[in-house]
Amino acid sequence: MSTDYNAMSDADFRAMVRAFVEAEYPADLPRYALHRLHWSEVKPWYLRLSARGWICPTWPRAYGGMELTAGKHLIYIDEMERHGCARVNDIGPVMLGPLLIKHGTEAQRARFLPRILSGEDIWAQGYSEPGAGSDLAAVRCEAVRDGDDWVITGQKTWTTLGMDANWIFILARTDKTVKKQAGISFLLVPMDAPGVTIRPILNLERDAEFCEVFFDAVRVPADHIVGAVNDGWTIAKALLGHERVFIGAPRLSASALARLRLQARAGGIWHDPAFRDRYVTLACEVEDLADLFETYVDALRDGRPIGADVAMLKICQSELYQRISDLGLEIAAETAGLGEPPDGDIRLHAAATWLSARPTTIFGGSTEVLRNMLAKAVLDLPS
Amino acid sequence: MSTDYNAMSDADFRAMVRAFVEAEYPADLPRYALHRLHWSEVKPWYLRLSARGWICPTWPRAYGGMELTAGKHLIYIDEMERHGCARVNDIGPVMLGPLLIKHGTEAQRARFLPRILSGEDIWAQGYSEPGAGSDLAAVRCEAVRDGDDWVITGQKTWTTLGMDANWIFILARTDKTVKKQAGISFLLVPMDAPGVTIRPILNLERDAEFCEVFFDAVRVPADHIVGAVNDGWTIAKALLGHERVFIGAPRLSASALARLRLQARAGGIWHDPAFRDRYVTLACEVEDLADLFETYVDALRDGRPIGADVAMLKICQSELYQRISDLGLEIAAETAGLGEPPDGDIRLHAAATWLSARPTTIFGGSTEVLRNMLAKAVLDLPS
Amino acid sequence: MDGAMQEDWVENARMIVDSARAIVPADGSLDRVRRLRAKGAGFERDVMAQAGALGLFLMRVGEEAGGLGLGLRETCELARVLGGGLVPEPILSTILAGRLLQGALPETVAAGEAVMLTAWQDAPRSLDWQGGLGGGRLSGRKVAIPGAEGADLFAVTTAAGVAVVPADAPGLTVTAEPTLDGGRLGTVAFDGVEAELLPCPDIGAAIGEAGLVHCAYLLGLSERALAITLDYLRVREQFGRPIGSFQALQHRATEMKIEVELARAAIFATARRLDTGTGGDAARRGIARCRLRASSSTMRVVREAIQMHGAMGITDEADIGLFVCKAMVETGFFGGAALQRRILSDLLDQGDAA
Amino acid sequence: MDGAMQEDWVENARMIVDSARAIVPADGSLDRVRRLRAKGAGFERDVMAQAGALGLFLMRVGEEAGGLGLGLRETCELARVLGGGLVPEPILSTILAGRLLQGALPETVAAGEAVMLTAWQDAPRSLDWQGGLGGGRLSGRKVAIPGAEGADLFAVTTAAGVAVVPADAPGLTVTAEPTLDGGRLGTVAFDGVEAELLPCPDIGAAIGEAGLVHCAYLLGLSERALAITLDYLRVREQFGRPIGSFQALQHRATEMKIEVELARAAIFATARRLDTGTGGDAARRGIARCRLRASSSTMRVVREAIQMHGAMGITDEADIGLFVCKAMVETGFFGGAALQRRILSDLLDQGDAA
Repeated sequence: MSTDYNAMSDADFRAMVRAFVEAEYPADLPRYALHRLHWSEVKPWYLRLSARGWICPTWPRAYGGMELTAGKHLIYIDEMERHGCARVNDIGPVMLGPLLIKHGTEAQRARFLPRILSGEDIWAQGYSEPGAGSDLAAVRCEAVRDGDDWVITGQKTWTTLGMDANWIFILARTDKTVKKQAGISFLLVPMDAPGVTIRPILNLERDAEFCEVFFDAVRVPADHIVGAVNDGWTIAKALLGHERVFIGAPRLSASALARLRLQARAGGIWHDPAFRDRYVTLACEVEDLADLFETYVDALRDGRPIGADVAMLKICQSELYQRISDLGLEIAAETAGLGEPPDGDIRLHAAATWLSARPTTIFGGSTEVLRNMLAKAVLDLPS
Repeated sequence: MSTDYNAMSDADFRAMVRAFVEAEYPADLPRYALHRLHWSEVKPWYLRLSARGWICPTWPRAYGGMELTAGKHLIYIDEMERHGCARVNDIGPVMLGPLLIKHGTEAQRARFLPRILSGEDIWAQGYSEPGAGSDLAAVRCEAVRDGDDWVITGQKTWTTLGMDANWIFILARTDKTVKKQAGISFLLVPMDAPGVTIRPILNLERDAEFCEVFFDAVRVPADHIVGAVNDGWTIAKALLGHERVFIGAPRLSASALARLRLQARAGGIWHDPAFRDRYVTLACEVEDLADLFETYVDALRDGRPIGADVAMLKICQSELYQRISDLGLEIAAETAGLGEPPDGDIRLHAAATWLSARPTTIFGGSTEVLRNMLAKAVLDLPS
Repeated sequence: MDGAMQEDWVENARMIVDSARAIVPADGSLDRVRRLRAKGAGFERDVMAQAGALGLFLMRVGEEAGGLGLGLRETCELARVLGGGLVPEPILSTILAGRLLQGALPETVAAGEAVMLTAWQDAPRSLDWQGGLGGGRLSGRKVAIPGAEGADLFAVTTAAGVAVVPADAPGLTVTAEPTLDGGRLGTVAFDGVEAELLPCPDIGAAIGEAGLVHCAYLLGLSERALAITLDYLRVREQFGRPIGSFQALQHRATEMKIEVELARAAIFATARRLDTGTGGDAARRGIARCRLRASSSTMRVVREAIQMHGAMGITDEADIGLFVCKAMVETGFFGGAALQRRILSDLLDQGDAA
Repeated sequence: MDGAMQEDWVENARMIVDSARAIVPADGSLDRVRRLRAKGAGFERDVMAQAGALGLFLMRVGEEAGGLGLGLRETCELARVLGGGLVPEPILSTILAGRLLQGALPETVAAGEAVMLTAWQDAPRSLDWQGGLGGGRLSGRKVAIPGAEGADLFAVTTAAGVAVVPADAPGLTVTAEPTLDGGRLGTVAFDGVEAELLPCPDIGAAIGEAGLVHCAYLLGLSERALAITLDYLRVREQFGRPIGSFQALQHRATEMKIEVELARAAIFATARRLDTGTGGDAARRGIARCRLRASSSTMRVVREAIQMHGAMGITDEADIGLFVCKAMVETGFFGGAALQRRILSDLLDQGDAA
């Protein structure tokens, strides 16, 4: 069994993570990148984390994880962010691993977890479909039982970095006769299976960040299902634990604010009173958000349950991130639309920040869907 | 027949109105009042306008009005505003008169119009009911035919200055068996009829600005109906002509902005750059609104039809008025909540402006109802 | 902060809040608040006596000086309850006097037998508190003192310390103007008033803390205003549906909720930091931020509350109006939002490494 | 303004707009715009030639100088059509050159055979245009010139008049950076370039006018972006309903519409005032206001357009993305919003009686 990191003091743990990151983060990888990096770029960093046993901070130690408490995990994230480490292809460590640990069979765990730990398998997520962006349960991609196989036909989209993955997990409809949440199953599909096709989707900077994945009578063995048949919706919904808190972490807003400050200094308007009036308002909002975030982290630390109200964090963080980036774009004026960072400094690139802020109110539960949910589940307003 | 004012040049007409207002506006009446004045206060001014033949600027000359074109009417309004003339009890001149001219019988016109012109009759409006604020067609107040009378039972509310009126016009349900818009009639009721009771409603400054009017088996003769039985909804809806444009006039916002400027000067922050940054943004919005308003006034002048999109003006004006008043309240800081004007100068009274801005997004079609309407009628969005 | 300390303040706060329930009706009734409007000084001496009897005025007096030695978190929880009940008594002003005077807080005041209010503010739109001295005596004025006419004594801040003066001292004049909430906002003018000056090493910090505590009053106010509005949205029907079922209002209601939660989080996190040693510029920055958030979230909540109440929202008879008027009076205290942004702007380059 | 004049400009504008339809596909296709991205200077010389053939470059050249002598309203209507089609050609820059040079605009340029762009801006976030001179020659730089690499000639503003210089003049260097819309934003540097300076009495006014005309380009862009978004709201279904039936989106869509209508009204009213004699500070104020409104309404529209398109809004394949990127590039031209507010602040006490 690996080290019990939770036995360390917070300060010692932090110092250890920091020392590792500073020593091991590849010198040729970008820091504070605004875009997701591809596997070809970020692989060395994944492998170093993997070699250290640190690629899966939340998994139980029994399965090769660090088994960090929420408090320690926060420190881990903090230090990664502080150094500006690029985000790795983390769907396996963050999403599929915990899901298999909770809902998988022992055979599935034995087969898939080690390959996530080692970086042999890179996973992608297949939830959204062209007709169902906000309405995730409107799954149309179908899996039909044929002998010992599931035969999958349909389409997934908005699969982040899908082109880098060799496996994808999907929600597929396995019963069309029941209400839409009840007939969905959770399936594991190798990307190289016959009938799988990938089409990259270019974002506004014309980078291939997402892709569409097509399934044309793709066959997977029966044991590639996680959980019971038709129970996929429950599993998918329960997937996010800590993540529901961390998706609302103030770090994106805070770093956008830091970039705004640099940009204002570089543009010579840092001392402009009208700018400062706007800046301090945003700066306060970031700190307010950080304080609200902290109340949820405290709850995690204390093992208290996280309610539906945690969605407020994500709404707040994403909209604030956007408003900060709006001001950055505004003060950039004639240079706002440049395709490349001014002076090669990505931190001064208002357009990149602005664009990177856009998806945050759309993905991971759109602001509109979250507000609908809050109105009903938290404010108890009528339908 | 009275003077043909439309034959005058705009400049001459303006000079004439100005001279009259400056000479005749009673010295002891407040100027630039933010509150509605009661009949006991504003009566002398009503009577002077009446004596001059100017109390009904839009009525045909044949009925004792000025028959002003939209352009001339605008000048008339402009000059009243410029001097800060108090608004008189104008439901008769503005609403009932034009309605009787269009939909009334000759007998009704002969009976009621002269008494409006002379100030003998002061009218109030009875549309809203406790259960139906935004949903005007949900009329529950009932009128039942009994021999030669209508017998009215029910309640009206939000009747502005109802306590000053000796007559009220109401929408009453005369057929409960049809869809809600189709069974409504338009009735005229003397306030001193047996069974009419009034209860004043205090506003947040604890002034009696509105009242509730209760009808307990109130009898009015059959000829107190305007238009056909069950046709009241059509009449009431068509009531507003020019008013749909003028309710969105920038004057409330513009005068709030002027007061904000005075307040900023008095408070010593007029030269504060952060304040100015906010101020100029609002000032621009007032001018933008004025330009948009002007396009509708042009249409009125040219006799072009006014579409449903005119509601944009009212939304825009009322929300802008509120935002200006918000800034006024903010800069008032510790003095924001004072019940009386600082130094007795009503223009410096941020709280009064703020409170007077509140009803503008609620009455005359709430912002929410107008947005619903715009989305469908103008943007062609689906139900 | 270890678990034991955490528990301490939560338990202390619970006790304080429980005792404050004696002042704030459990059923949420606002009858007393309504009845008191435009009457006398705007508050009841009996209730001040009750607050004294509960020990509230000793909250911020150190244990070594015979007080309760409680922290800002506890005081904020108290203020939040008072705000939720729109309590008009100037309890927070007396707590500030206790914080300034410590052991010198007169026993009659601590017991609630005499009413002492703090007169600190030299001018509106400013946090200056050092004025009020001239030729060794009190002279000049102190402004923005709710309920000033009902005070028996004033604790007056000056550059040379805190003076305790009786309201009937020769040369002292109290004037007041009515406010929209039915209260009265006072100014105390001094024309060479004799007074003993008691030393106080951290008047500015104490006033800052009072500004933070007052944020919690606004928080309580806005939490309750939101709750009342949500209740209204659930029951009020238009077009045959409860208006709370309309998505546009639902989305705006979630925004009100978020505003209130941000204010709550900011206020209690800042109180914790101050309780656990944060001071100086960091404290000033935190307090200014809380004032900005508390005032903006309160005004946003009451603006939306009016709109969602429709015409009822602008009447005196609906309870929500009491919250609107109180918000108008109170959000601008402690200098107003523009001043907070200026303070924050001025602090931008302090402690800024780059 | 009498009826006849009113008719004149409307009729003129109609003709100009009709002719611009030759450049902007009637079916709204954005294929050419899409294809041109990241190719060469970012525009097609053929289209510039077409614009020249249509007489567009002579719009703001007086009739006495052989031009069309048209007003700002007509020019704004043209710009609006160009914006609606996201036309990448720097037609407005050449129109400005014509406005500056009048009869001295080279015939080859007027005819669209040679491309002349205006190089006026001394620095970003500024409206300074007087630079670029040193020792009687052109020296220094001019910035923010879209398509600069495709120019044959530049009209360069200086304190001493307007210089016409060929792009290949010795000492002249053009550099450019790619922009998100697929275009290129150029800087022209002068190292002692010889040039004849033509007098122009009102360079500042002409640049102000160009700023106003550019607002109309933004207007056309945002009108079309709104139309595309409304179309999407009508057809895109989620939860079994068109998303345009959701009230929260409906209310936000009305806000977009109001923004666009305010911009339209402000731009054409200001153009009318300038066409009918308004100048000086009043003109500067009006133009700054329009730039503020046009940039804020454009950005608001595209921000909401992205959100309402959901994930489609951040892809290269949806047309709305072309509008988003163009808005990012263009809204900050002519100094940006912060500069406009500063100009307006500085003008506050001018012509202010009190």
